[in-house]
Amino acid sequence: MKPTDSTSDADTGQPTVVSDGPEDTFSFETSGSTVEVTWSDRLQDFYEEFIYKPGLVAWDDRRTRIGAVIMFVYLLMGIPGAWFYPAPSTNQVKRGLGPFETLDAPLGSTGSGEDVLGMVIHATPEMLIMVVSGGIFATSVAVLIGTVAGYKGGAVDRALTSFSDVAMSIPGLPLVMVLAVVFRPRDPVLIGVLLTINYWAGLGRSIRSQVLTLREESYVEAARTMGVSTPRILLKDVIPNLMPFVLVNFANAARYVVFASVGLYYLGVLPSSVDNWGIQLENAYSQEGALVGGDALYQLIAPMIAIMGIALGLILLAQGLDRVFNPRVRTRLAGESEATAENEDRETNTEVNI
Amino acid sequence: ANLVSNGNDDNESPRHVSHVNQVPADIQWNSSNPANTPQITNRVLFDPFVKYNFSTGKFIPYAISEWNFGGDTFELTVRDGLTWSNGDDVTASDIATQLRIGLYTGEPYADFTESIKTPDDSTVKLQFDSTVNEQIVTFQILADRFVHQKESEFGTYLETLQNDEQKGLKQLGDFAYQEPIASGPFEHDSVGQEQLRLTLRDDHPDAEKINFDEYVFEYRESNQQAQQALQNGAIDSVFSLFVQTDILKNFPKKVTQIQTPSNWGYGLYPNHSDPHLGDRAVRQAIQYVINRAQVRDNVSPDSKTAPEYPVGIASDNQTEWLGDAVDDFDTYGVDSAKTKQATTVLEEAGYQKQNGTWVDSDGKTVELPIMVPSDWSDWNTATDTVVDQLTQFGFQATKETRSYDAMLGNVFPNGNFVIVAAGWLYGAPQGSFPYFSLYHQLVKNNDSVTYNYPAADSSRGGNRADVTVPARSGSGTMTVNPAERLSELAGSTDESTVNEITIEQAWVTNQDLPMLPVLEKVEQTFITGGEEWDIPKPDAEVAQVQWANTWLPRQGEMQYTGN
Amino acid sequence: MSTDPLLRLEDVAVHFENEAGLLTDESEVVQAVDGLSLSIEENDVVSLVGESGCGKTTLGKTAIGLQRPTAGRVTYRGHDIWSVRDGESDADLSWQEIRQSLQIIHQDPGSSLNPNRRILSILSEPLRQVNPELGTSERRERIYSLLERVGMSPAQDFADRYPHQLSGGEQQRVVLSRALLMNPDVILADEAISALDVSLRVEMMDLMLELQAVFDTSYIFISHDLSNARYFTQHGDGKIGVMYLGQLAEVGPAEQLIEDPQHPYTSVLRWATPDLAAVDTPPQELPMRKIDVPDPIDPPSGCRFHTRCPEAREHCRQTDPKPVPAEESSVRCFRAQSTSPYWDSEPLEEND
Amino acid sequence: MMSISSDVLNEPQDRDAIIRMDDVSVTYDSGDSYVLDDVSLAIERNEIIGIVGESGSGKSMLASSLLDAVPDPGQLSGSVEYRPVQDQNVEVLALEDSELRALRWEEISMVFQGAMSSFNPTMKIKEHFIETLEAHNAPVETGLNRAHELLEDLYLKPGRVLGSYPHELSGGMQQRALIALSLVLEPDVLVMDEPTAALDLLMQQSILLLLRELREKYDLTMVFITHDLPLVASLADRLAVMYAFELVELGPASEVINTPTHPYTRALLNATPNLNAPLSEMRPVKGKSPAPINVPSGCSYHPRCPLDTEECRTNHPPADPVTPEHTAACFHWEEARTEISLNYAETGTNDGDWR
Amino acid sequence: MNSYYLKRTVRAVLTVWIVITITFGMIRLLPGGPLEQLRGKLLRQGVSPSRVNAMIESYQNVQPNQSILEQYYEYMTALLTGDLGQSFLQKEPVTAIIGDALPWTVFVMVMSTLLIFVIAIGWGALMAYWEGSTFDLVSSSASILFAAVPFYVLGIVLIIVFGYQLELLPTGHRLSPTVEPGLSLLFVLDAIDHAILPITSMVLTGAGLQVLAMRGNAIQVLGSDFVRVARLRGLSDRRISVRYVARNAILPMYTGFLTLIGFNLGGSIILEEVFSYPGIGYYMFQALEARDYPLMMGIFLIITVALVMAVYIADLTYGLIDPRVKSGDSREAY
Ligand SMILES: Nc1ncnc2c1ncn2[C@@H]1O[C@H](COP(=O)(O)OP(=O)(O)OP(=O)(O)O)[C@@H](O)[C@H]1O
Ligand SMILES: Nc1ncnc2c1ncn2[C@@H]1O[C@H](COP(=O)(O)OP(=O)(O)OP(=O)(O)O)[C@@H](O)[C@H]1O
Ligand SMILES: [Mg+2]
Ligand SMILES: [Mg+2]
Repeated sequence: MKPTDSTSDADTGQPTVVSDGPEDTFSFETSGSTVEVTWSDRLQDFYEEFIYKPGLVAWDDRRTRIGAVIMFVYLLMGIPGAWFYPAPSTNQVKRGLGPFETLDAPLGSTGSGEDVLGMVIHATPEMLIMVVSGGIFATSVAVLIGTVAGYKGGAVDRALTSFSDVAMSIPGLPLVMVLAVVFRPRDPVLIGVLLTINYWAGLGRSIRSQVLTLREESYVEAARTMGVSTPRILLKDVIPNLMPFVLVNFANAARYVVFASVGLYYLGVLPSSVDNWGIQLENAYSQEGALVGGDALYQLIAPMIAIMGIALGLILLAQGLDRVFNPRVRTRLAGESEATAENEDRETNTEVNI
Repeated sequence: ANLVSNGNDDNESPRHVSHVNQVPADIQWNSSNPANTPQITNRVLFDPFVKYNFSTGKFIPYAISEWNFGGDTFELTVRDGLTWSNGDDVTASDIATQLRIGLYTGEPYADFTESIKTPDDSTVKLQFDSTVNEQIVTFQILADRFVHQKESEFGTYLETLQNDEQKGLKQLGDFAYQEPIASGPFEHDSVGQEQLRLTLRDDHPDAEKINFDEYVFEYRESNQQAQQALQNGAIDSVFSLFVQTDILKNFPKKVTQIQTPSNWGYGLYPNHSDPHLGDRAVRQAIQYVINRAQVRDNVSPDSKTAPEYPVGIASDNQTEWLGDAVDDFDTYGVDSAKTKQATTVLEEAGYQKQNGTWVDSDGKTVELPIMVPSDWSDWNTATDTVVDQLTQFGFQATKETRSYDAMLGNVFPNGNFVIVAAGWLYGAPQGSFPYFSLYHQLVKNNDSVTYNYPAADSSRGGNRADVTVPARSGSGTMTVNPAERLSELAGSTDESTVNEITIEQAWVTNQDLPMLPVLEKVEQTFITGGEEWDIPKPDAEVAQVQWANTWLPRQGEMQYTGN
Repeated sequence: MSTDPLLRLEDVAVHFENEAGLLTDESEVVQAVDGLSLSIEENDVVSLVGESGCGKTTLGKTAIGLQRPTAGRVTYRGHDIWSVRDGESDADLSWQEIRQSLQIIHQDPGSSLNPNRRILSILSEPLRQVNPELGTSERRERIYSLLERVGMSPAQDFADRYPHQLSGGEQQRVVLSRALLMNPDVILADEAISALDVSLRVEMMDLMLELQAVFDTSYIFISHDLSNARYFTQHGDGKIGVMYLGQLAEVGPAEQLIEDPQHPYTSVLRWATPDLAAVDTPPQELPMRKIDVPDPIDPPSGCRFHTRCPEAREHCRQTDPKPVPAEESSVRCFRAQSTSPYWDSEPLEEND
Repeated sequence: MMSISSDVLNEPQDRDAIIRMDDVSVTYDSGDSYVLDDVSLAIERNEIIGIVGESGSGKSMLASSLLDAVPDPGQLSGSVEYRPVQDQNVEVLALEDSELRALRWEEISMVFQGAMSSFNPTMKIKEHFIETLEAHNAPVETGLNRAHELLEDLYLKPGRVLGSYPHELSGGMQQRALIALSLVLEPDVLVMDEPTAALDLLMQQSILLLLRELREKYDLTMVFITHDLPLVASLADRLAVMYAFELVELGPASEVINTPTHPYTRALLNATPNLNAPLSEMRPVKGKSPAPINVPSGCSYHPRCPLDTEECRTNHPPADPVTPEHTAACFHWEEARTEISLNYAETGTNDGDWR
Repeated sequence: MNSYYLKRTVRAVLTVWIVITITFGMIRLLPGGPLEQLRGKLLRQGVSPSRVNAMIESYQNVQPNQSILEQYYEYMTALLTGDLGQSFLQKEPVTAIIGDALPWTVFVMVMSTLLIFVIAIGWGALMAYWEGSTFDLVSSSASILFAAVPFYVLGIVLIIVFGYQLELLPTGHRLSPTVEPGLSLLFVLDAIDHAILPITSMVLTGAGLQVLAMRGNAIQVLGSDFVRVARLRGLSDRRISVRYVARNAILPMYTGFLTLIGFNLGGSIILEEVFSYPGIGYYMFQALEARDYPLMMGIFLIITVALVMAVYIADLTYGLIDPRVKSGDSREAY
């Protein structure tokens, strides 16, 4: 056995770890070619990794493709649409126009002369903001709590798990209604957050249990062995593996926000001073008598289609989003050299959360 | 209509099925208990003192067969032969008990009534502490009052009240009267979650005018459900239902709509302590800008009217009371947005338009968040229209919704609003007599709103101050004290004084706009006629009451004719 | 000072406590490792062989500080690593240094590489830890040169791949490279070659040994296959430890252990190692009285092997033999002691 | 791909085959990738034949073909004949569903790679036995008695094993329980696909020992598939070596081990760590085995072979008889014996005195 | 007592307690307390403010002058004796209102959830069996489509079509006016008649995603080794589909089923409002509007307990239905 030589380093108080030992016998520069990494390379890499390839994967799946197209339509409606299309106001057109009668109000008008299409379009931006903020809030809190609880274990885990237990045990919709009455939120970001105020809890629990398994994965252990800091392990080795699940649940949370917000607007629990499909529904239902007379049915149908469309888009997205960050799928689609180890695609279990 | 789709058909006896919008099982008939008091069923179960007829403007004697006004006394005579459903006679002391309880529970006549006596078995005599206007007394004591608190049931509460008012109020307030002893032609039979069944009493004086055995109230929660039930004949009548023009078209022919004035309607209460809405110029500008006819047409031209003059008098009575003076009054534009006038008024008051938005002299934007009960759809539509009209003119108007309960509980009492949608008239039938609505607008509204109108009662945040408005003659100004003038009216028995004060206060209202009238509601009562029921024409005088479907049977005007 | 070995395990025990199950109330204690001592020198190779579940992995992880022993000490250059970790030691070396000096290669190369990271990113991680001052370009240079060194060229191409785009052998090379980039003193290779195809195992072992010379590391090599352990240990000039139910049955240099097994269990393992040369020899009897390993929750009394040992006698059931150290080896069996009550004891009945 | 399909490797020794495979191929991707390429093989009655090859060389496909149970959407072609008694032929690939159902498990049964996943996790072991017996209309009582006996033969406690759920047993126990389950209907042939891959060596050897005993006791024919050549060497009567979806060498076990002829077999043996071989002589097999989509033309081993010639690159080598019972598919097998030396041949053939 | 059961039970009770405490505090944050509500009501009836004040001060149940801690203490002690207080709205004990309303909600929600799962399991399994067929494709699309419809939207559509247009089914309420509860066939039929539309709207919109989940599970099981081996063992297709595929595919859905019941109870608030179906959700909404604290708390509590119980039962029983899991393992609901 060789005598130790690094103890002397320790004695002099020098850091012993970065010893030059290996370089003496094996030079890292043997490859000869020097490698230059420029900023544009990095940008290029970023584009490839986070935009081009996920897009490619998403586009490859029929469901995701349709979902993306639908969501794109809503984006169009929400941004340029709401910008250019005249905002709905009473008596902007003739009262009680049927659908497809005039170009001024392609989908007809209400009994007080509001353009139905305008109402649908102008409800979109707020809805999109709500959906995104709700989705981000729910998933990010879930990820934060789930990963920390799962990874840290012990008392932290117990505390966080009890916390989410309690959060989960509070009936969601009634809670949200109470909060809506208290805060009378108008800001769509706030509404989105409020609606998902305890939606994250269930998600956090499943993320926690996934992290519990991930934490035992050899590559996480390897990272721990290398002395990588916990946040970095979570960020680099744990969370990326949760991404498929998180993305799917982002879409699910977003759909929940659509359903809940429209429902609460419909019931009049959320302040109806903004444009919302739920308010349109309520108006058609109780003011225009869409139920009994049947003349105003189109006023009911337009917002219904808007609601179902966005929900459909989100579900379809969710169906395929889990593949976006699956390296197997993306390499296959990017036409890179194929797997040599095992062949099967690991499909993440798309859990259903309503 | 009398046969229930999946009910038990052994029930051969003819019946009238009407609509109730409360869960029947939850209803209790003690009107001194604020929880779940009935809105309609009591009108069949109990006899009204008298009935106000809208087309004649007169009271029709009923349970009170005669009444005598004596300046500071008021004498009531109980109808002969009137009995309770347990067989007891309805006596003067039953009526007195009920009126005496009212002294404690804050009935309006409590303010001027000194004592209530029963000189004999059929006479009740109220003694006032001063003279009171006859109309006011009559409305306050007779209108909308029912024979419903039998002494044997309520006497003990009265006793407690007399000994310990607090305790009495609590006990009375907690008493849920579940199996009422009826004074009306129908008595309580059974009640459930879905329906209340009343059966005909043979010993009621008007029993022989009624040829059906049961009066049933079926619960329909929403307007839509009630509409549908009417449409498909599941119910025979609805006492009051907002039905939009389009839907009305689709109703079967046999369904008759009886319209009566509600003397009530959609208006806006400005908060007078708001820097902008406290400014008459802004209120006038708003009133100018609002196109009331357009609002009416957006909501439903059949069930709403646009009042001609923004004064505290119901449309139907405006010409009658204002007489020739009407020409001096400003309409503020019934069917147009008088933007020019609005602009002039505002600019004179130092406001100006910046980037299309009106700002005050300090550069602060005039913000008009109009609060409205969230589940009153017609008012929401009206507000939407108003908001758009105001926005087009350059006000920063928005709609804000609250549940009506929240408004009652929090918004109104605390004055937590800038401008709020609320009823600008007193309501039927009292609203027919201008005093009530003027008082409502200028001094003390019955929604307990704190709105700081200077002339208002202190309990509303005002200090019964004088109000200065341009003189009606066209030059100079006039300063009056609405609170004093109206109490003068209340104590006056002289018709010309009443007229003079009414016009004067209407003028103040018209000029200062303590509230902004927009619409007036037309009550829609529906009764099915056709082959089954023999009912009068919709515009028949006898039907011009609140509500025809509870009154016509007593008059023998609603007869069952066939299957 | 210099007498301290690189790593020393003193009387180490690792007990796992399982939560009570549905039907049982008491929690169970698995004695994965029990009262075991071992030391590893610089540039050493120590192989651990034994049946599945006998505690090889647990022992390995305890040695490199991934598993906290429930009893005993693990020292690194004479310092108790867990005291250092808890900040209770006055040694002038940090936990971070120890952590970086003791690395691991897992059995399944596929699962020890994060499927979501490219090879380049995976291999950058150790450099980030050890040489944080390196720039991106320098890091890449080092990675490329090491990849070429382990036989993966063109390095740039391989570095750009995801783990699933590599074959098992290549994956294991990446795992090895990752450990080596840490510049560790000890690498625990836990069944590092078992998942590879037979034909690749020798190649991998050769590579590991070759790089040992270059990088100056010791190996703890875990395998259930005696012939692999022999190949690796003999090349590395180290020792083989035979484990049985959390204890070391026998330790010794490869050649000696295989040629002259002292412990009956070592003989059993030898029997189990296929022998190409013995194709024609007729099959032997099972050299044990039972096939299945006893439950580590409730290990047998006395000598833990006595329930299966063909040579067991009554004495083995009652008394636990102490390890008998010899020159370079140590055996934990009465049969290695010429004087022992064992020799006078009755053989065990067939069914214990 | 050159097709010299007449190369029935063991034509000469076709004495009493219980199963004959002729030109059996399995394709995926609608015929684009062959994962079993024209394999012909005769399995003799009561023998243990070991089939050896690298991972992915098509061993499992061969096993599945025997029962016409290739996983979807694989296409199986060729002929598989089953001969329950001499001179009676059953063409397995032409059987009706019900006949196939009867053949499987009653005549030929199979133990899969990975016993852990072969049991229904929500059923006790006993139920597996019972349902198998019932499905084949076998008397349950006697069947269970047989199961008891089998389990005992396999050194298991029948009562405990039968009453357990699969997850309650260790890997080795599950594997043995599965073997017992496969024998409960008294089949003639037992096909085992890597039955011991997940176990440690001691357990593997123990099971092999038990299999040997079972063969004696129940007159079984066994097909034993593994990637671990040394493991089967002592168990099998004959060995077949697969490379790139084809059989490259077939012969009696001792001949294949002691005098391997195909360069691949020799390389494989040299790469295998061995207790007796001198360390310096172990050499890994160079290069990589081909994927099903791009198998090299000619001899598929030629890119890795030290002896390859032009001929190897273009022509597909036929199975050449080395001895009457030993064939190799190589043009240069004679050179191989001299050119590629074996690392253990010289050392003692009888080093087993430690036992 | 087994320690796991004990621990789990304590945790469930603790959770309920914490939720009660939190909701108790939170509900008191609501603007406009019940007394203000009542004040408004009285004032509207023309009662003079001084009398209103007098009445309110003497009003029972909630004493505004009591400190929140005292109120909390009283509420908790009352709760332990099963007393949820008096409703302001109804002048009835909260327990009576809940007792009257809960069975109807439970009926609708349990029926819906059951149907959702029955449909999901059957349909999803068939889709998995015929994976890739037209049937599978059409069913998948339909499932996704239905999942995109909020239940209340479908509810409205159903009301319009079957209630108002075709007049085949009632548009709301628990029962027809003439039918009173009792153990008669008429009652049962009428109750079902009224529950058809609410249940249908829950089931059709809720089943979609569950069908897809079942399909995924079943496909996974179908591809597993033990199914392949079972086929080789010659088991009948029926046995394989029931005992192997269905059993193993349903397992992961079991906890979801129980938690969905609890979850749906919370959702009843919108459903019952749309259908004017007086169950607990309906009363919850009424109570919220009227700031009827005791009623609100009571219903909140019931739904919470239902949720906690659902999860609790799921946790405790999962070990019984899946032999691989001992209760005590980390495998828990959610
Ligand atoms: N985290 C743990 N919790 C409880 N028991 C454990 C844990 N890790 C290991 N064990 C138990 O400790 C014993 C030894 O396990 P270990 O993994 O060290 O064995 P091994 O020799 O590496 O086996 P293998 O060859 O199968 O990898 C086993 O019985 C195992 O079940
Ligand atoms: N369902 C499938 N579709 C396409 N190719 C397949 C399929 N199943 C297996 N293959 C391919 O068939 C080839 C042979 O597979 P097989 O399972 O027979 O190999 P093996 O020799 O048993 O390998 P191992 O030792 O890993 O079990 C492999 O290249 C594999 O990739
Ligand atoms: Mg291990
Ligand atoms: Mg295989």
